[in-house]
Amino acid sequence: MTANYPALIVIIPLAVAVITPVLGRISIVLAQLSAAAALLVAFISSLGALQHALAEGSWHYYFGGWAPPWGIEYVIDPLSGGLATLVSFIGLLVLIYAVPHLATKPARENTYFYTLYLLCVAGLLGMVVTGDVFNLYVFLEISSLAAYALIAFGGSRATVAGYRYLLIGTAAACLYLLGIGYLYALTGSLNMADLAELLPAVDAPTALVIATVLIVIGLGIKMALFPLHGWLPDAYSSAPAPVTGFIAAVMAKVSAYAIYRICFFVLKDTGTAIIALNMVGWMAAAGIIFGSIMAIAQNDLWRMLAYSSVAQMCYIALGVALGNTYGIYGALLHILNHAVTKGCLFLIAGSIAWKTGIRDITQFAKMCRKMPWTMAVFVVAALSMIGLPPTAGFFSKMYLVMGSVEAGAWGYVAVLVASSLLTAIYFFRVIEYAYLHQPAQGEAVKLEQENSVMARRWELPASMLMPIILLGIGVLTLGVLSEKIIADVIQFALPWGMP
Amino acid sequence: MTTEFFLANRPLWAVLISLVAAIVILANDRRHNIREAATLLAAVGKFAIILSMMPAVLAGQIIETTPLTLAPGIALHLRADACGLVFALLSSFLWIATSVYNIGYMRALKYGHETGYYACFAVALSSAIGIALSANLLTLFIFYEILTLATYPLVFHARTKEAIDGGHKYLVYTLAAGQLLLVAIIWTMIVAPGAGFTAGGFLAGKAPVAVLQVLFVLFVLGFGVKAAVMPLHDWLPTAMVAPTPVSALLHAVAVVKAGAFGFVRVAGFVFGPALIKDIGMGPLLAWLASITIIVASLRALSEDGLKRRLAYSTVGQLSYVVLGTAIASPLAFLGAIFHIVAHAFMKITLFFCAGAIYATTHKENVSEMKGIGRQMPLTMAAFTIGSIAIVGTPFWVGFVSKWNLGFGALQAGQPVFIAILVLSALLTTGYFFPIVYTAYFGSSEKELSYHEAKPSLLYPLLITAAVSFILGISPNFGLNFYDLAIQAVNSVFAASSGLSGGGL
Amino acid sequence: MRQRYGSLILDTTIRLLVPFYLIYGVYALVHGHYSPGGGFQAGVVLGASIIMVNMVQGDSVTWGVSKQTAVLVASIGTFIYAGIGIAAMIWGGNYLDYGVLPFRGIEPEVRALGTLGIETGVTLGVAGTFIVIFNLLIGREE
Amino acid sequence: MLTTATGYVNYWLISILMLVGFYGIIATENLLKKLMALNVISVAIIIFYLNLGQKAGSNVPVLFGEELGTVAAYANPLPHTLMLTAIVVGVATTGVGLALLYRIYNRYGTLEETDVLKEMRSDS
Amino acid sequence: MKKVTIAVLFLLSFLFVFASLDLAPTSDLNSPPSTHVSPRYIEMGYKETGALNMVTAVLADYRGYDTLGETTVIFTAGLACLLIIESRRKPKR
Repeated sequence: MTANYPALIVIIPLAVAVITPVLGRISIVLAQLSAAAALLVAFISSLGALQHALAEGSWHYYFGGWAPPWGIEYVIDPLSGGLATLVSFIGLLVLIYAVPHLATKPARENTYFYTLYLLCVAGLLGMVVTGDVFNLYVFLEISSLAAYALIAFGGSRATVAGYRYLLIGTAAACLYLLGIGYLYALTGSLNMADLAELLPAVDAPTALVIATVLIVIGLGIKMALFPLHGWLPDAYSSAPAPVTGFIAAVMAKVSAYAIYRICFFVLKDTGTAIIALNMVGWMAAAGIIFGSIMAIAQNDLWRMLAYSSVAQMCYIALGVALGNTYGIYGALLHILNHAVTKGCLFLIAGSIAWKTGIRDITQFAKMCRKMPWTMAVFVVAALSMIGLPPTAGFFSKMYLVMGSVEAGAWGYVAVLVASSLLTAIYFFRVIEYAYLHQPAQGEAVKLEQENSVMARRWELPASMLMPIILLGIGVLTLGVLSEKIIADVIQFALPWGMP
Repeated sequence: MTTEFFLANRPLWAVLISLVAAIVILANDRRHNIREAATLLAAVGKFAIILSMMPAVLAGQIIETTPLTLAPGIALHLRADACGLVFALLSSFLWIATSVYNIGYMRALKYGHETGYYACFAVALSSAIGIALSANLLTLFIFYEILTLATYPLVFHARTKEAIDGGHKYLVYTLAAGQLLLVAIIWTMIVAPGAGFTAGGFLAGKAPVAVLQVLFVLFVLGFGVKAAVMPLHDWLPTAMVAPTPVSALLHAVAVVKAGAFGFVRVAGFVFGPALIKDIGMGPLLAWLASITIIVASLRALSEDGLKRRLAYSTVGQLSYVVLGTAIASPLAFLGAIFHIVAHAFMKITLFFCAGAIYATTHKENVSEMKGIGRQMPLTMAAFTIGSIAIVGTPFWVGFVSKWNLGFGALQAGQPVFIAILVLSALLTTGYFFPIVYTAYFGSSEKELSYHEAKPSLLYPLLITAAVSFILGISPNFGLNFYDLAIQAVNSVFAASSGLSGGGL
Repeated sequence: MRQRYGSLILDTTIRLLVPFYLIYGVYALVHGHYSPGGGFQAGVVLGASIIMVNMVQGDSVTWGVSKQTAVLVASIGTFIYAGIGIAAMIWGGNYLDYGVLPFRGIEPEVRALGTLGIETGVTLGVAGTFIVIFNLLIGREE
Repeated sequence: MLTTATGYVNYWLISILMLVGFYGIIATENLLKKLMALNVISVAIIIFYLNLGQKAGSNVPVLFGEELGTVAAYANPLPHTLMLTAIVVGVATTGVGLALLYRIYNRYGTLEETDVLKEMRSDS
Repeated sequence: MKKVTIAVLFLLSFLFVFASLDLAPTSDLNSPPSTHVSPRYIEMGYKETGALNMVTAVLADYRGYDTLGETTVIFTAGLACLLIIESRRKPKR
């Protein structure tokens, strides 16, 4: 089976997903276990594939044995392998987190939830490792459809949010499809590597610009690039906690990765990517400021985090737009860091709402007593979002600033600095409410009683606390090991021809 | 092998030991004695480790370790050189005194939340040592930011409205400065890839003058906040709402000195004295520092709160260090480095006294302290020693550094700064003398009985008072601060030939 | 339970037509190799015929496949597809490499058989899903 | 000129169809109509692809008998395959969209976007 | 709002018309899609996959993995509908 690692990454979650309704009929525990096992296999396969790719160069896997451009290939290079590892790992953690979260729902809904969740993970994994632009579209749709339903699972508000996301998301997918349609019309190929070879010879400037813009806008909507982020705050803030945790952590990142992949690996020699990236850069800079300011204005923790995501996704876009080595280091590192950090933060927000029913920051008084471990992790993750050492966020921001300085883009430097301070404002606000504010008089008594009961109890079920703490440790570890990650993985993920 | 490994990585252990202590402290939330024992052990251990490096450094060796790579070409590089060791020795030694004092003070005042307090204290010390021993800008920056974060909870520790506001202000100032510093550091990294601190500077000729000027301004802004250079000083008096040990060790020694030490590093080891002259930024900074010295002293005159008065005094005194680095002549540099030491001992004594008075009698304003010299004679004796020293009276420690600064100004051909020093000394007398006078000769309404502070508060302040006297007579006493400072200055100026005076 | 929509005419027509629909669905499936057709089309035809029966006869007709059964059919159908791919992997080929499957015959024929297998899976999957979606959208309770 | 027009008029019509779809998404208030407009876009794109697969004088890409003619004799099968997928995706999306609309209508009793949003904001 | 939309879309239509001139005209035998990749499907399709219907050959074999994705999309849609509509009738906690 070792020879099939690239396929296993996607196939096992997919196959287990489609059989989960049957397993769920037999026993819901069986469905849970098989889902976890599938994601574990995906994780191990990604690790194996990544290792292979690092040792022996990128790994091309031909489906059905047909060589590209006729067949579909999976390409495991350090970048896609690394991202697949990340997606499957976070997928696994969130799955574990979801189990107690869904315990009150009927078994059948649980089954459907796990099925769709696995499909969503499998779709994202497929997007990551594929080397074929049309295959990317198919998997984009799998993950999106699953995500619409999972978001709508959060209640009536979520249904509207999910529907709006469906409209925007499908339009985005259509734009992307049209974009690759143009590429197909110009070259006759759908394979990324083949396209990259054929496109420079194509003399069709207008059509190429249209294709690039369509692809970038299409995927830009999916990654919630400002000003195409309209769907995100509602969707993130009304979906069930595990779903938000997962899609906020990885879904937008995978689209960001796809933009990077297509701009730098497919369109790199055509010159149109540069135009598109310039556009993206300024959009991103505006988005960073907008997202941060909107986040400050929110009282609902979930919405605050959602707007923070808008800003942070723009960090990634900014790094990609810079297009120099440090910028891309920063962007790719930030994909990793933000996935872990924001996933962690949303899981924490979800746990708080699950345990106490509180979403409003102003009611967070004494939260540090109710959930000491969770809030400790929150602080670590918040520091990472702000970009303070030694957490992960610092290093990605450092590379972004380095890239901006190197490119002489002082506007970006100013934006990054301002954004750090704005981020600090809204995260320290939460921390102060949780740690420093005293509850109102009546509540204080009630709290004391609760505390005396809870002192003997673990704050959250272990399967909810464990993912949170693991991600929190991850935030610190990624910070300490950031150079190692760059030297071992990200360095090889740069497009060809770069230093 | 293992011994060698241990010895070679001593700078790392020096940093880590209090981090480990912080974890131990957090794990023993309800066991007070273990918690406090851990603090003390870590303090003594840290001091021992740093002390063990002193002979080697004095002999001209440099102990360095690179446990981790932070960015391509840049490691987490810890290095014990003479300049860093001065600061490291100083803060670790004073941490021992403060730990003892801490235990007494916190038990007397019952603030609550003490686990977090001790843990943050330990982390802050870790990062202070990290700053002292870091061998490149990025390492320094990381510890610098950790220091900011670790001291923020200490500022708002009392959790009153005032304390929280003070914390806010502190955070806003330091985080904003940190970002500017980050930009400056990254720019430096781009201009001179992979460079670590080099005695005499490494930036010369690497970039156009205009760029270097902007960089210098960014560095000044970045370090200036922690070093409380006016007009960036405003957080420091506000931060005095923190418990007194925090003010004593962090707001007189570790945090603010981290900023001042940053100036020393930037002036001596990034730009180099020659380059600062060439780009013409020295006088600018020197005048900024001078203005700070005078204005802060004037402000101190008008403050009634003892701690706030001390805070403004700190603002003024810190600018001596900045002034010394800005004048950038060998003797001025020596004065600057030694003033880090001198001011630390003097000011910690004064803060300890203020804290002891507060913990014993709950008085915090100067006007309330009539006759307190009769009530707490030993404490006030120590306070008097500190005051005399800080004014710059000959044969006390403050004199040594000011003397050097003055000669440094002459050496650089800028005698005008001597006038500043003299004026400042007069003003300092102006705001310390009334305190001493009130304490001994003021008549209070109530009859005061002998009521000395308890031993855990008293002994630390007596020791530091004694040290600030002894160092005045023999600046090399015990820890060889003066020799280390001279060695640091020699290394900086040996590299840049052609400057007046050369070495010492 | 909803009222069925049927009347005598509809009933009779359905009775006559449904067998042909079913046969046509299977034809579209197996003949997909030689002429326009294939799994999706077959699935849609099969699904539509059952939906039609459902619409006209109401739920009381025993072979109006229920939502739960349909989910299982869809699930199993899709799994057949994925499973054949995995089988190819087990026999040493790449994923979906039907050529290595242990059927007798020359490679194109083996591949054709594999293709038929996955088309069957597609048919079941599509038919099941259409029935599910239809049942849900008309709001029929269990 | 005429040949240009005949060669490109398909693209133009497709563009117009697609832009009509976009207009529908942006301009209509009714959520169901938006979904239908989405389908218009997807149909436009499907036709765009199929248009790419056309060859002058070619037949359907099915071998009748085992005789193979020239490549030019058969239409390009790849766009057909791709669009089969796209059609299915469109159907699937529409299905999910309808399911969501079904719930929205059950909950809020309207499908006009402004009304739904107003209700939703006041809904806890 | 509507007028702005119409104006923007009108401009876009010009862009699309302009861009279409870069593409090969409809039914061009020498267009890239007709000359790259697809000839193999037509020439070798039957020999390699045993399917006379080239669309089936591509669908189920050459690009069989896309079709797996497609089936999964449909399956996902079914389950999505189930989750969306079934969860309406959830028991109160």
